[in-house]
Amino acid sequence: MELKADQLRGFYETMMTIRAFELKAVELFADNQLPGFVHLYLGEEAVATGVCASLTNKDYITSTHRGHGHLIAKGGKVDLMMAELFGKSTGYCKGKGGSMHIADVELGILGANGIVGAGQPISAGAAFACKYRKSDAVAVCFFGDGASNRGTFHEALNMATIWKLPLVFICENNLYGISNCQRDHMRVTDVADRAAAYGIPGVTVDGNDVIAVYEAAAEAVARARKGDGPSLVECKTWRWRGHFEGDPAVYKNQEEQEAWLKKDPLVRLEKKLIEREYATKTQLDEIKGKVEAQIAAAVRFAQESPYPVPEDLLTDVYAE
Amino acid sequence: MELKADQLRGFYETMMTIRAFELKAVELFADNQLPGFVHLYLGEEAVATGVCASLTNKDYITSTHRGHGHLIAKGGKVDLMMAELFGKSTGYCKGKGGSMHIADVELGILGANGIVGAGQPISAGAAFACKYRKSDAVAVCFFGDGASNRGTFHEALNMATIWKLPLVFICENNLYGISNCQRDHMRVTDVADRAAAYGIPGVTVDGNDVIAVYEAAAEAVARARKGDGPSLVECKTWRWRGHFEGDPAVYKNQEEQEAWLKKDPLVRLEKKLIEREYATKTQLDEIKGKVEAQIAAAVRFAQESPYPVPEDLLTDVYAE
Amino acid sequence: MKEMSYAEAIRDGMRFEMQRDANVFIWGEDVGIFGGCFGVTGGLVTEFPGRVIDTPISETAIVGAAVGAAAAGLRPIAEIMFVDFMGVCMDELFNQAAKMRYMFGGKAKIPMVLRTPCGAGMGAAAQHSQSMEAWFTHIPGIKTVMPSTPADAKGLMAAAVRDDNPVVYIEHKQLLGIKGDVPEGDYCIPLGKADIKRDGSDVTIVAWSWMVHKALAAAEELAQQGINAEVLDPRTLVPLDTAAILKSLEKTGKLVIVHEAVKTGGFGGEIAAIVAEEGLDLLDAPIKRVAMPFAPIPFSPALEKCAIPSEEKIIAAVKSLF
Amino acid sequence: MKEMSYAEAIRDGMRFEMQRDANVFIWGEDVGIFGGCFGVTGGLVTEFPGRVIDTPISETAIVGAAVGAAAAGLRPIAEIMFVDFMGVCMDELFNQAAKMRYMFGGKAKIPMVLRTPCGAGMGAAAQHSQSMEAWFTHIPGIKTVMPSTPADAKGLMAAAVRDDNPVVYIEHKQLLGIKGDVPEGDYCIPLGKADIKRDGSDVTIVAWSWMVHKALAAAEELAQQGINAEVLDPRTLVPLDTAAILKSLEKTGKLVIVHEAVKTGGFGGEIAAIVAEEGLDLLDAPIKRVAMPFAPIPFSPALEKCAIPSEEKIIAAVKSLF
Ligand SMILES: Cc1ncc(C[n+]2csc(CCOP(=O)(O)OP(=O)(O)O)c2C)c(N)n1
Ligand SMILES: Cc1ncc(C[n+]2csc(CCOP(=O)(O)OP(=O)(O)O)c2C)c(N)n1
Ligand SMILES: [Mg+2]
Ligand SMILES: [Mg+2]
Repeated sequence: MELKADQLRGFYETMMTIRAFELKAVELFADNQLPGFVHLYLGEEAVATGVCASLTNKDYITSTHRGHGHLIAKGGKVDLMMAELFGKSTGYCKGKGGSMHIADVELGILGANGIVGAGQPISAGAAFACKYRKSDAVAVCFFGDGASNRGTFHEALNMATIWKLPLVFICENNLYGISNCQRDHMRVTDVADRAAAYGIPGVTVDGNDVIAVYEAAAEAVARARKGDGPSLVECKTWRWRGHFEGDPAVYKNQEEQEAWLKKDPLVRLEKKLIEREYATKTQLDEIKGKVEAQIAAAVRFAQESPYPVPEDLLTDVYAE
Repeated sequence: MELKADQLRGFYETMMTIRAFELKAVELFADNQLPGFVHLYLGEEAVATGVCASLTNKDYITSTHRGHGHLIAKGGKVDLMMAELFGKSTGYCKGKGGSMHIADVELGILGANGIVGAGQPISAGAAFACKYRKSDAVAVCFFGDGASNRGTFHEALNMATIWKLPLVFICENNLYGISNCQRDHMRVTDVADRAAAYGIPGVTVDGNDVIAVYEAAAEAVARARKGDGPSLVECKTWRWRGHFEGDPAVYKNQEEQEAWLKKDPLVRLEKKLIEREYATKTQLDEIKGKVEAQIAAAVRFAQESPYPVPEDLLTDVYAE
Repeated sequence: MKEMSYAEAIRDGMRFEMQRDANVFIWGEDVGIFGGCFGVTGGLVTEFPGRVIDTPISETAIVGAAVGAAAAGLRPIAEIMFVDFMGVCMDELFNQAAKMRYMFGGKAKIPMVLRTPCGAGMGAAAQHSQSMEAWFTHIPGIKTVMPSTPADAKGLMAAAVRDDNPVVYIEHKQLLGIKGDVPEGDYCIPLGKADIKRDGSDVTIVAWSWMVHKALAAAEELAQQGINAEVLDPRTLVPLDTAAILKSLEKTGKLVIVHEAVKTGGFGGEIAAIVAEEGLDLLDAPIKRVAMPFAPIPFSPALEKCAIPSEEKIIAAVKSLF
Repeated sequence: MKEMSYAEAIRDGMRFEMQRDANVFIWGEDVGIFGGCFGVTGGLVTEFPGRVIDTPISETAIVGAAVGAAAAGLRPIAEIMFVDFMGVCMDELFNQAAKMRYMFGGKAKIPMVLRTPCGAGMGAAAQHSQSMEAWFTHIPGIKTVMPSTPADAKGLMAAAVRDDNPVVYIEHKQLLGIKGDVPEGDYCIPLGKADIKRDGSDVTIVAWSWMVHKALAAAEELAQQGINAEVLDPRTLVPLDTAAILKSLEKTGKLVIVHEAVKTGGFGGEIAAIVAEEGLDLLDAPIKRVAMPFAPIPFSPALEKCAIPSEEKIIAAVKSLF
C-alpha cells in the first residue's frame, strides 16, 4: 500500500509538531521553567509517527520516560501536555504526573512511565483486554534498546506470544541507555533478533525513515488485528540530546553524533515530499508555521494556568 | 575425548546415589517423616551427573527447588542432606533450610533455591567472582524450562554475555513447570534457541543420556574456562513424579509418562556399560548395594539426630 | 448460610463475581486444571471457559499485565502462588498499579485483585512462609485485605473485586481448611470495617488472619484465669478501622497486637503508633506486640513452632499488663 | 578534617575501602564514565580500572549477581539508581541476600552494600522520589543505613563495606551537595549508634536523613520560642539504637518522630511502638509523627512541597505537645 500524499503530509505535520514541542522544551528547561526530569524525543520523531499512523483511538499504547513523541503521534493534546510539563493544574494529570507520567486513557495512551520496561507487561495486559473483548483493537508497546535488557521484556514477549495477543513491540534503538552504548549492554547487533527466542517475527528498520517505520509497523499491526499475534519491530535511531536535559552527553562519540544529525528524519521526509511533488516548500513552511503557533499557544496556556492547590494533594489517590 | 570405563562407572554410581536417595525420600515422605515440600529429581539423574563431571570443588553451581541431584553430583554428602530433609540439627543447614535450601559453599554449591529463576543472576555473580579473581573456575546454573520464562533468565544471560563470564546455563527441560506444559508456556520447541538472543552458543541434548549431557557440558565448561564466555545447554528430560511429593500429576499424559519411563537414564547407562564391557551386572549390583547402604546409613543418621533447639532460632541471622 | 471451608468461600466469592461481571477473570500460575497450588481455584476453569488462565512463571508479567488489563477496563484477579514471590513483582504493584490513577490525575481506574497466600506453619521454610502485609500497607493507592474466617473471606472477596482500586487479598495457608457458616449468594463486606470476634472488657487484642484464631484460643484460656479479652479483627489493614480500635480501648485500656509477620517494621507498629498518638490517654499499660522474631522462618518444625506467635505468648503478653 | 560534600564523602568512603581491599568493587547503571546519575561515583572508574562497572538496565541481575559475587567471596557495592527501582529487585534482596546465611545454617556470608538514593524535593514525581526504608527494616538479615551528614556518610560507608552482611545504604538526593567537615583517611562509624545532632531537654525529635536538617531548623525556631528540642539521628534503622532513644526520653518525656516516607506503615511506627512498649511511663504526652501523607508523590513543585514534612509541620507537632 503506497502512502498517499495527504498521509505523508500528515506524517510531516506530526513529526514537525513533535520537533517543535521538543525544541520548545529545550528552551523552557534551560530557562528553568520546567521542573524535574525532561527526556526529549528530538531525532526520533519518525518512529512514533510511523507507528501510530496505523492506530486508532481504540488501540492502546504504552510509552516511556521519553514519551512526548508517542503522545503527540497518538493524538495527545499539546496544550495539556505542555501544562503538565509546567506542573499546572490544567495539565493532563492536573500537574501530578509531569513529563514522565502523561497519559490519556481515552485516547488509549496508558501512560509514559518512569520505570524503564514497565510498559512491556502493561501493554500485554491491554492487548489481552482487546482479545478478551473480541474487539479488533491492538496494543503497541514502545521501549528503548536499554529496556530490552529488562526482565519485563522477556516475560511480556513470551506471554504475548503464548496467548497470541494483538500486540506490537516497538524497540526504539537509539543505541544508548543513558551513557551505556548498545555494544556494551548487549552482544547482538539487532534487538529484532531477540524475537526468535519467542517464535515471533522480528524486523529491523531505519528508524529515521518514517516510511520504512510505517510499513513495518503497519504490517505488524495488521498481523495483530487479524489475530496472528505479536511482532517485534526494531527502529534504529538516535537521540540528539543528552539522556535528559542537563546531560552534556560527554560519553557520546562526536562523529557518530554528527553523522546521525545528517540523517534528520524530518529533513529526509521533507525531501521526499518535494521529490514526489506531494508538497511544495511553501506548503511545508505553512505546516511548520501552523505547528509553531500551536506550540506557542500551548506554552501560553501552560504559563497562564494556575498551579494545583494544596487540597489537590490528597485527591485521586483512590477511586471511589 | 572418549569417556573411560572408570569415569562411566563413576557416572553410574552418582546416578544410582541420586536414584536411591530420591526413592528413599518418596518412601519417607509417604511415611510422614519429611516435613515441608519435597521436589524429586527422579528420572533426571543424568543431567546433574553429566554436567558436574566437568567441575571441581572450586567451581560453583546454583541449584533449584529440585536440587537433590545437583547436590549429590557436585559432591554433597547424603547424610547431611538427609538430616536436613528431616529438619535435624546435624543437617547441612542445621535444619534451618530444608530440601529447598541445602547448600555447601565449601563445595561451591550456592544453594538450592525456593524462588524459581533466582539462581540465574546469582550464578552470574559467582562467575564474575571467578573472572575478577583471575581464577579458571567457572559457574554452572541449573534451572528448569519453566524458569526460562522468568525475567531473571534474560537479565542473567545478557549480563553473562556482555561480560564474557565463565558460566554455563543448564536448562533442565522436563517439559513441565508444575502443571503447565512447555507448549503452553512458550512457543519455541528448544529453549536452547533462546541463546541466539544474546549471541552465545545454545545446544539441545538428550538429557536422559548421560554421555550426551557430559559431552555438551564439557564443551561449554571448557569454553567458559578458556575465557570464551557463557553457553546455554538444554537437556530434555522428564520428571517421573508429581511436581512435589503429594501431587498426583493428573495433568500429565499417561502415554507420555510411560514412554519416558522407558527412557530411564540409569537403565540406558547400565546397558552401555555392559555393552562396552566397562562393567558386569555383578559389579553394577555391587555399586547399587553400596549406594543403598549409604542411603540407609544416611537415613539412620538423620533419624537418630536431634532436632534443633529453640535457642537456634535466632542464631545465623547475621554474621558477626 | 452454608457451611464451607475458607478455601471454598474464597472460590464461592470469586465464582459469584465472575457470574455477575463478564469482565472478571482469573490468571496465575497453575490456576487452571491444577486448581492453584492450594486448590483454591479448583474447578473454576471448567465453569468459566477462557476466563481462568494459566500463566508462565513470570510474576512481573502476571501483575504488570493485570495492571494493563485493568487500565483497559477488565477486572483481573491475579494470583501470585505465595506472597513470598511478591519481591519479584513489587514494581508492578507499587509503582504501576498503586500510582497510575494519581499520576494520571485521576483519569485511570485499576480495578484489580491480587490474591496471594501467606503464612508459616507447614515447614515450607524461609521463602514460602512469610507474611508481608506491612509492605503493602506502606503503599498509597492500594488496599490490603486479610480475612480470618470463611464468611469474611467471601464477603471481602466481593468487596475486593468490586472495588475500583488495586486490592491485595491475602489468604492464610493455615486457614484454607477451616470451616464456617457463609452467607449464600451476594455477600459483600465493606472494606475498612473491623469485626469484634470476641467481646471483652479487660484488654483489647488486635489480630488478623491466622492470628485471630490464636488470639481467640488465648482469650478462652485467659477467661479461665479471670481476664476477659476482646479480640478485634481489623480484616482490612488499609483502610484501617482506627475508630473501632480506639473504641475498644475506651473500654479496656490495654492493647496487645498480634501478627505473624516479623515484629520489626510490622504493621503492629502502625497500630501502636496511631494509639500512642490518638489514644494515649486511653492506655493504662504499655502496648504489647506479639509477633515473629527478627529472623528468617526456619524449616525445621521444631524451630518453626518457636517462631510463630503462639497462644502461650499471647497469654503471657496479656498477663504482663495486669 | 576536610570539608567536603556528602556526595564526595560517600565517594571518599568507597575509595578508601577500594584501596584497602581488592575484593571491593562497584557496579550499577552508568556508574562508570557517567559517574552515576547523581555523580557520586564520578572519577572512580579511572582510579580503579576494572572495578567500577556499568551494567545493563537489569536491576534483578545487578542485585542478584552481587549476591552471587558476595557469596563467592567478593565485596560488591551495587548501585540502584533510585530507591524507587527496588521493587524490581526486592526478591534478590529479601529472599536471597537477606536469608542465605540463615537458610544455609550460617555457612555463607553475603558482604554486600546496596547503595541507592532516596527522597523527594526535585520534581521527579511519584516513581523517582520515594523513601522506602520501612520495607528494608522489615527484612531480617539485612541492615539499613541512612546518613544525614558528610561525616556520617563516610563513616557509615566504611562500616557498611566492612560488614559481613548485606547493608542497604540510602543516600538522600537533597543532601548530596551539602558540605561538612569529614575526617580524612580511615574513618568508620559503628552501625547501630545513634547521634545526638542537637542537645535539648524539652522534647526529643527523632529524625533521619534529610529530615535531620528539617528537624534542626525547626529546633532553632523552637528555641526562639522557648522550647529546647533534642534532635536524635539514629543513622542506622537496623540495627536501631533503642537505648539512645529511651535515654533521651528520660530527659524530655516527649517524642516527635519525623520521616519523609509515607506515614502509614513507615518506620516511625516501629519507633513509636518500641517506646509505647518499653518506655510508656517516660512519656508525658502523645507521640507525634510528622511524615508524608498517604498519597503518591506529586510532580508539581506546588504540590510536592506540601507533601514533604516541613519545618513548620515539625514545629506545629512539637508545640501541640506543650
Ligand atoms: C527500572 C529502571 N531502571 C533504571 C532507570 C533509569 N533510567 C531511566 S531512562 C534509562 C535509560 C533507558 O534506556 P533506553 O531504554 O534505551 O531508552 P532511551 O532513554 O534511550 O530512550 C535509565 C537507565 C529507570 N527509570 N527504571
Ligand atoms: C518466582 C517463583 N514463581 C513460582 C514459584 C512456584 N514454583 C515452584 S517450582 C515451579 C515450577 C518450576 O518449573 P521448572 O522451572 O520447569 O522446574 P521443574 O519443577 O520442572 O524442575 C513453580 C511455578 C516459585 N517457587 N518461584
Ligand atoms: Mg536507548
Ligand atoms: Mg520443568
